[in-house]
Amino acid sequence: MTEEEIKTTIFQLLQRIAPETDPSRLMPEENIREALNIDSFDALQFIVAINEKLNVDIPEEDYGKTSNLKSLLAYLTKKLKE
Amino acid sequence: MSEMIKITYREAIKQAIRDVMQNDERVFLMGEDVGNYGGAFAVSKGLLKEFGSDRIMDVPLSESGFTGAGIGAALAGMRPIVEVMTVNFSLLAMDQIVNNASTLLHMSGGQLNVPLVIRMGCGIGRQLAAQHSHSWEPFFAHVPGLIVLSVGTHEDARGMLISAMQSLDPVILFEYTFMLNLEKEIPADSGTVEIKKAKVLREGNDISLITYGAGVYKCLEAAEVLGQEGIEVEVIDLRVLRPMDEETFLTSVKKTHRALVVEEAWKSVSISSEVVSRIMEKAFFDLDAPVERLCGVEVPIPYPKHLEDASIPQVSDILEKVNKMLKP
Amino acid sequence: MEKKKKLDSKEGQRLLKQMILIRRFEEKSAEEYTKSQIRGFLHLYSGEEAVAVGVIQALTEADNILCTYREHGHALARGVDPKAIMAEMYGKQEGCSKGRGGSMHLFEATKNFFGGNAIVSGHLPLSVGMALAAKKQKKNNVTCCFFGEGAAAEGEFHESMNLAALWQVPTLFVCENNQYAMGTAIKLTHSVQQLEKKGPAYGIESAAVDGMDLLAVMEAADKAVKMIKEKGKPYFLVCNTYRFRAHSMFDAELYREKSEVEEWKKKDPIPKFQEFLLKGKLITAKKITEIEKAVDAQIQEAIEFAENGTWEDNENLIRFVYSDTESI
Amino acid sequence: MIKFQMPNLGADMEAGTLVEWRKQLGEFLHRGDIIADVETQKGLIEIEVFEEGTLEKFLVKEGEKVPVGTVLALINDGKSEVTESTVSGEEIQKPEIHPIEDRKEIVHENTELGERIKISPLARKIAEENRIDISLLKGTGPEGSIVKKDIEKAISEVKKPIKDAEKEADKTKEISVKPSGPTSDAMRMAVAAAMSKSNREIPHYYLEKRMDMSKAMDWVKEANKDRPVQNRLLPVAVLIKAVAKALDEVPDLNATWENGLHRKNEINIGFVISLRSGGIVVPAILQSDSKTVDEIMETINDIIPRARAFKLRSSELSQSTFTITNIGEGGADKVFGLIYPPQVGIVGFGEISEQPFAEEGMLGIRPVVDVTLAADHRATDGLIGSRFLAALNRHLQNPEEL
Repeated sequence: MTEEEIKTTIFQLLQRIAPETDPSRLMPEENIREALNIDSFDALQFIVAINEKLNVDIPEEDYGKTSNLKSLLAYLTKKLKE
Repeated sequence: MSEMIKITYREAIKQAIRDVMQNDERVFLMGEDVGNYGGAFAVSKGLLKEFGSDRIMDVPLSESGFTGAGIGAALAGMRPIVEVMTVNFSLLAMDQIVNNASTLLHMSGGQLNVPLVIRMGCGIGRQLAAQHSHSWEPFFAHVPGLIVLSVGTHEDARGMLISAMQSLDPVILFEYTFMLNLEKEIPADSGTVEIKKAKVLREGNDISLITYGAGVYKCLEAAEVLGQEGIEVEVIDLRVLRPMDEETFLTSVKKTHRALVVEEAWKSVSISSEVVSRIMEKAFFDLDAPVERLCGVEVPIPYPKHLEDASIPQVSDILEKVNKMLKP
Repeated sequence: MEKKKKLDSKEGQRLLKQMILIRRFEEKSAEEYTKSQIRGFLHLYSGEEAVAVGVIQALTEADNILCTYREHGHALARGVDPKAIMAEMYGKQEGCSKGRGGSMHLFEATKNFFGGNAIVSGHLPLSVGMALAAKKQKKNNVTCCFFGEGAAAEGEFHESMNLAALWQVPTLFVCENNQYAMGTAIKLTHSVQQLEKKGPAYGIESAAVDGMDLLAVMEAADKAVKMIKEKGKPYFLVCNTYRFRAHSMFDAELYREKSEVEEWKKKDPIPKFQEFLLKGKLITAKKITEIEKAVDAQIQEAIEFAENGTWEDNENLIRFVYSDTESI
Repeated sequence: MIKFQMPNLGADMEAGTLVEWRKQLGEFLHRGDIIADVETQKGLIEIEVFEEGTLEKFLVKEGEKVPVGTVLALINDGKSEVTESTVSGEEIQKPEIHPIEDRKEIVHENTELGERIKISPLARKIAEENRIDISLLKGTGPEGSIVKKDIEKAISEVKKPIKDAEKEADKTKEISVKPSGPTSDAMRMAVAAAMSKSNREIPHYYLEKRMDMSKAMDWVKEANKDRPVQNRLLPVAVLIKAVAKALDEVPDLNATWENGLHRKNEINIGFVISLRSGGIVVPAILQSDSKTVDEIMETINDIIPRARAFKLRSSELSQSTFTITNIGEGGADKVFGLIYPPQVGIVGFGEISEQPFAEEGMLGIRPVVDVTLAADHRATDGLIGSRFLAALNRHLQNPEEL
C-alpha cells in the first residue's frame, strides 16, 4: 500500500466520522481531532476503523503518535511494512 | 428544421379546409353564409368557386336542422364539416350535438360512427355584447362521446381540422375569431397535428400556466415578460378539452409545484374547474401553493370596451397574478 | 286498388304474421315489464301495426329507416331478430344494441335500421342528412323517417321539411298520428289538425291515409316511395292511427275515455286484414291458428334467449364512448 | 384498562406525532415492547410500553400530532374498566413521568396546537421525508404558509457544516446559552425551551473540585493494554461509573424536584452528546450503578451512534435521573452546566490535562480534571453537593473498585 493510498483511506474514514468536513484540507501538522472536532468517542471509532480497514492495531500508548496527519501517516506506513 | 412561413389564422384554417376537401371527396362544408357570402368571417371565401355548391353548401338559419343533417350524412358515409357561424348559435343545435352526435355510437352498442366535424367561431373582445360573446367550451367538454378541440395557435389552425377529419367520432372545433387577422410563423409543411395531447409551448420551472384557446397567446406573452424578470414560466396549451389530456399538465405541475389556469370562460364549472380538480386529485402532494385561476368574470359580457376587457383575463392580470403567487 | 289485386297468398300471410308478431310481442313485453324483466320506459305499438308493416313493406333493404322510441313494431317489420330485440329490452349484451339502448334505442346497422330515437323530432334532421348523403353518393335509396304527430309541433320538424325540400332529397316523412302526444290530444297541440296540409307549405307532396287499414297504408306507401325514387324529392305521409295501450307502462290514461279506446278497437287492423285474407281465400282459419302458434313459439324463444343472455361486465362500462379508445 | 399516553420524553417535549403503530390491535404487549414510533423535535423515537396487556384500542391515528399526556391507546390488563367518557383522543392526562406543566398551561398549549399549520402539500411531504418539525418553522409562502423553500432552508441548516469558531464558542458556554448555532430550528428550539425553563425556575448553586486522574488513567491504560481496539475503554466510562457510585451514596442528588424532592430508585445517568450538526441529545445510561465499567462502555458504544442517528428509544430519552456533561474534553478546563429539569443536579467534567498537583506535601505533574457540580438549591444545600464531590473523588482514586 502506498502512502497515497493510506492517505486516501484515512480521509475516507475521517469523512465517515465527520461527514461535514473536508479531511483532505488538513495541514500535515494540524491536530486532527481539533481540526475536525472529533471527540474522544469518535477518536476511538477512528482507531477502530483503522484497525478494521488496515488491520493495524494502534495501542493506547501510541495514540500520541497519531495526532496529526504527518505522524499518523508515518506511523501507519511503518506499521504496514512490519 | 423546415422553412417557416407567415400566415394569418384565417388563411391557416382556409388552407386546412381546402386540404381536406381536395383529399377526400366525401368531405363537404355546410353552414350559414359559407358559400356566396364567403363565410361570415371570410374563412371560406373563394371556396365556393373552387369546389361548387354541392360541396360548399349555404344553409338556412336552422342550426338544429343542418347540424342534425350533418350527423345524418356522417352516419350515411359522408365526411361533413358543419360550420356554426358563431358559438352563440350552437345552443340551437345543442340537442343534435348532445343527444345524437355524442350518443349514437354508445346507444347502438358500437354500430354507428358519427365522423363529423363542427367548427364554431368563438371568443370575446370585439364589443359584441352578451349574446355574441360566449365561451361555451365547458358546455361541450362536459359531454362524453364528443372530442372537443380548441384552436389556440396558428399551427393548430392549420392542422387540427385535418386531424379532426380523420376521427371517427364527432369533433367540436373552437376557432377564435379575434385571431383571424393575426399573423404568425408556422412551418411551411404544417399539416396534421396530434389531437390527443396538450402541448407544452414554453418550458419553465417556476410555475405552470395552463390555458387554451384565447388564453394561449396571452400566456405566452406574459411568460415572455416574466422570463425577462427571471421567472421561468411553463405554458401549456390544453388543446384537447375532451377527452382531457391530464398527463401533460400533471407532469408540469409535478415539476413546477405551482399552477395558474387561465381561460376566458366563466369561472364556475369551467375547464379550469376540471383542471384544478385533477391537480388536486393527482398532484396534491406536489403542490407548493394553492392552484389559482384567472377566468371570465361572471357577468353577461357587456358592450363597452373597458368593461369587456375587464370581463376576461388580460396579459397584465396574468403578470400580476404570477408575481403574487411567486412573491407573496 | 292495384296493390290488392297483386297481393298473393304468400305475401298476405307474411304481412299478417308480422302484425300478429308485433301485437303478441308487445303483449309479452308488457307482461315482462310487470315482472321487472324489462325496465326504463316501455312504449307499446299495439293498434298501430298497420302503419309500420304497411310502410316498411314498400321499402327495400337498402332504404334507411329511422323511428321514434315506440319502435319495436318497426324493428320487427324490418326483420330485426325478435330474440335480439327482446334481449335488448332485457339489457343483455346479446341485444341488438348490445344492451346499451333498451326499448327506446333499438339499432341494427346491417338492416339500415337507425333506431330508436327518443328525443321527439330529434331524428328528423338526421333523416334529411342521410338522404342528402344518398343524393351526394348518387344512391337511389330512400330514407324513411317515422315520427308522431307530437313531433310535428317541434321546430326540428319544420327545419327538416324545409331542408329536405330545399335540397330535394329522398326522404319519406311518415307521421304516425295516433291522436295523442303522450296524453295531450291533437286538438290541444295543433292549430291545423290535418297534418298533411303542412307539407305543401314547404312544397312537399303529402297525403293522409287510414292507418288502421293495412291495405290503404300499403297503397299510400307504395305510391310515396315510387314518387321519391322517381323524382328524388321528399314526401310526407300522414297515417291516422290509434294506440290501444297507454302511452307507456306508467300511464293511468286519464286523458281519454275508455269508450274512445273501445271505439277504435273496432277498427283493429289485424282482424280487418284477416277478414280480407279469408274472404279472398288467401288464407284459412287453420292457417291463422298455425301462424299464431308459430308467433307464440317465436316469442317464447325470444324470451328464453333474453333470459339466457349475459350481463356486460362492469369493467366494460365505458365502451362505445369513443370509437378508437375505450378510455374517456 | 390501561391508558397508554403520549409519553413525556423530556422537559422540552410538548407534543409528539404518532408516526406508526408498531403493534396491532389484539396483540399481547409485554413490558418493554416497542408499541409505536413517535416523531418529536428530536427525531423519531421508539416508544416502549411499560405494562402488560392486550392492545385494545387506538385513540390516535398515525400521522396525528398530540400533546404529551394524550391517551394514545387502551391496553387491557384485565383489570378495571374505563368508561367512554373518560377516554378520548383529546383527553389531557397529567403526564406520568415528568409532570412539568400544570394543567392550565397544557390546555393552553393544546389550543395552540389546535391551530392548523399552514403548509403546502409539497412542503409537508418533504418535511416528513426529512423529519423536519414544521411547527417551529416560519412560512414565507402565501398567507404565511410554509412552502418548499422554507423546508429546504431548514434541511440545509441541519446539514450545514459547522464552522470551527462557532463550535468553539458553543463549547465554552456549554448547553446553557448557545448562540445561534447552526442547527435545525427544531433542535435549537427544544434546547432553548428546556434551558430557559431551567434557568428561569431552578436556583442553581455551583461547586468545583480539581481531581487527580492519574490512578484512573493508569487503570484505563492498563485495562486497554491487552484489549483489541474494539473493546477499549474511554476515561468517560470510568467517570460515569464513579458518578453513579457517588450518587448511590448521596441519593438526594439522584432525584427530581416537582413540588418537593422525589428520590429515584434507579440511577440512570444522562450523558450529554453533542451532535456534529449542532444541538445536543441526552440519552440515559440506565442503571449505571449496577453496570460494570465495561458494560457502561458497551452502552456508550451502542448509544452514541444511535443518538447521532436520532434512533434513541423513549426510555433512553426520558428516564435519566442525573446528568453528566463531558463537553470539556474539547478543550475547556471547566464546565458549569444547567440542570435538565426536573432533575436536581448536573456534573461537568473539564478536559483531563497534565497539571502541577500537590498531594501530601509533594508537588507533581499529574493528569487532573476540574469537576463542577451544579445543583438545585430547592432540593439540596451545598453540604450535600460537596459530599457528592468528595465521594466522586474517592471513587476516582480507587478505580479498581469501580
